[in-house]
Amino acid sequence: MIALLARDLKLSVRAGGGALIGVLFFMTVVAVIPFGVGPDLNLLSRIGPAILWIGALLASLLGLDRLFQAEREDGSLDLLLMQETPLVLTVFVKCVAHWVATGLPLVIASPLLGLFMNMDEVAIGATTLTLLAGTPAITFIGAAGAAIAVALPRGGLLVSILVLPLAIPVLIFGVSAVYAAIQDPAPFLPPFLILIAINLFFAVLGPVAAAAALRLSSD
Amino acid sequence: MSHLFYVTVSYIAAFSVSMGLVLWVWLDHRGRHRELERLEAAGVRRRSAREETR
Amino acid sequence: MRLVAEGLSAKRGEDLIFQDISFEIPRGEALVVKGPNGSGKSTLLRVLAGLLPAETGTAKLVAAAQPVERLGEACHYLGHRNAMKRELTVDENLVFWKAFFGDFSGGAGISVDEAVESVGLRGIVHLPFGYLSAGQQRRMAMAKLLVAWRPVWILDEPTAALDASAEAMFAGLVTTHLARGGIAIAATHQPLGLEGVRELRMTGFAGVGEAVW
Amino acid sequence: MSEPSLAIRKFSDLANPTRFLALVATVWPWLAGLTLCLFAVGLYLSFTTVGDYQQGETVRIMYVHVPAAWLSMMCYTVMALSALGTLVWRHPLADVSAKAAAPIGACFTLVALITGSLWGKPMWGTWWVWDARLTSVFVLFLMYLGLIALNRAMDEPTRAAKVSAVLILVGFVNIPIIKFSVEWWNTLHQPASVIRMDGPTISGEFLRPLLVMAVAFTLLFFTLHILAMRNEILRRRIAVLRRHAARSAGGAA
Repeated sequence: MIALLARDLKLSVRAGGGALIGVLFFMTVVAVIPFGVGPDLNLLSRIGPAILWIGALLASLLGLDRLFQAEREDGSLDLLLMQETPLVLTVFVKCVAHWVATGLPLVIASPLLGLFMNMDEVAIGATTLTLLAGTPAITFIGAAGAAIAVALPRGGLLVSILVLPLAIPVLIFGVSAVYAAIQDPAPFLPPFLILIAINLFFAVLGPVAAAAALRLSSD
Repeated sequence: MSHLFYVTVSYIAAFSVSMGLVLWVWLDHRGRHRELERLEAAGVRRRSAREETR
Repeated sequence: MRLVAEGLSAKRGEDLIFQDISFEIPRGEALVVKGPNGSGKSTLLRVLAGLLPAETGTAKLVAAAQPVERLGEACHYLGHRNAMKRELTVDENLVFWKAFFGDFSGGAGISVDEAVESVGLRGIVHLPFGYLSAGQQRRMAMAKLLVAWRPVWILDEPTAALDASAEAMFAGLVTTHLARGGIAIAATHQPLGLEGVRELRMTGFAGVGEAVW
Repeated sequence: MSEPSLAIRKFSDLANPTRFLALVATVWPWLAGLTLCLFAVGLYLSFTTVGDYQQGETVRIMYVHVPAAWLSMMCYTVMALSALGTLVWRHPLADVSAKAAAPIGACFTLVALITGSLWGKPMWGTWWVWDARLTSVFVLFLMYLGLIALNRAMDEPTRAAKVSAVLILVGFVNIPIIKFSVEWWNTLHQPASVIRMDGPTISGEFLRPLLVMAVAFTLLFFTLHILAMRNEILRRRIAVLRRHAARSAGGAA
């Protein structure tokens, strides 16, 4: 399992790997928002957390379609399916590797983009924290979509369409936790704990669903 | 915060980014050099180099 | 240890590809599946590897050293594609598969270096897999069979991209595997150069099942 | 032998990667030494000159900020020229030059952004404003990163070089348009409260360290650039040798 983790991480940083592209997409999306809404710093600081969250959501969906498709194209998927190790575990490890390679850079880049959005320190900290807790959930639930779309010729777009509605709860609680941290009356912890709970739930649901879909789509 | 703080931080930032570049160039060079040596040890030579040794 | 298949049939989409196939392979023997294109050779092998569900029938390993839940766990499957990453070096690929496969009970895989040696490609393990020619890639995929022990080898067109000398090398590998008490099943058009093997001839479209619609 | 043909021969001598490597080996220690000396002088000057009475000590940030910003643009110009060399003259070193310059340019742009932000905080009270000049530099940074990503995404260097050369040139043509539209966008939205950033009126006192630092940064760029080009040449040589090794191993076995 550690071998699989190491291999996937190695692949993501080698030439042609997707580690850089997701975070670059994130930065670009966040950077063009002010051109749409105008450079009013007060407005930007108010909508900043939401923009960062939506940008991170889109960016973490970006490389998901390759999660199993690349394995399928060179035949590795067959061998992964045949092994004694439970497929759920294999999928889970692949998700973890994918998150470390694409999700974690988003979390690290988010404070920097928070500065561009003129957010204050509390808002930046809260956004980073909620992204850290929330982006794994997107990867886990996205793995299910990626597994469903693995055999389809234009699966990439389909994965986004399939997964975005499923990821709405993550977005809702992530953003509301941030706003709870900024605005005094609402408490920060309840939405944040719900976010973590969703994360744990998806960490189970996603790999199980993905494993089932992979078994069914094998041909 | 005093202005000196910002000055120091920006000099440190500029220095560390430049040092990062230098480090990248240096490590890259060392890595490529090692690979070349490994290839030569395995008996793979450039055609021109082989002619010179002959 | 024997591999027993009874009354296997399988579908691709809605069509029944083959029906009621039964065979038995004792340890140390090989089965060569022959037949024209589209006769269901690949499908049969994928069913045996557990990658496709069988419509009817069962295939199992009888009297193995350890009870096998799914036949696929005891198998190496060498399909049309090599299951190696172009971006990683040959060494990294093989080390990964060795660690990920682990050994099935009753044997042990040989080291990566030895495996590469026995497919005759020593000295290029440090190259990225994508740099190798098609034939070399195929041979490295065969080295993958050696690094971890599996009693059953399922080989789909194993020698398609190989020249005559590499074919002979591969026949040697299979013979060694059989001598260690393994079982091999190969689908192929070419003669594998193996001696004394059983043959299964697939007729193709043997039984057209009653249409549901 | 006539003058132009000699020049052409000199030029094609440089085109030979082996010659270029030899040239780099002799030149780079001198360049690096000169860079260090200039940095020593520049840093000494920039810390001994008096601070501006309006901006206080923060004016010293200018001595790294302005050269970095100027280099971020010069580096892109170098890349655009190299891209032209790739597409028009098919100069083998041109794509090496363009590829090697991209990370360096990105780093200088990053320095300009960071120091600009650190300058902005005490001056305007915020880390970042969507001022036309800052925004353009940020867009330039994104373009650098995009080029690096494009280069990494393709494993065949000659094809990657051609495609990214097209992108570099499109970007080069586009920069004035981006700059213009960002300025237009900014004046459209600019609320009166945000301070416009007009560069400090430079008196001779600040000019001296600034110039020395600018030359030092430029030399640093060239040193790093030729060394990065050397690495890239070695990388390609290794790729060729590996292909060669793979071929010969097939025949031997």
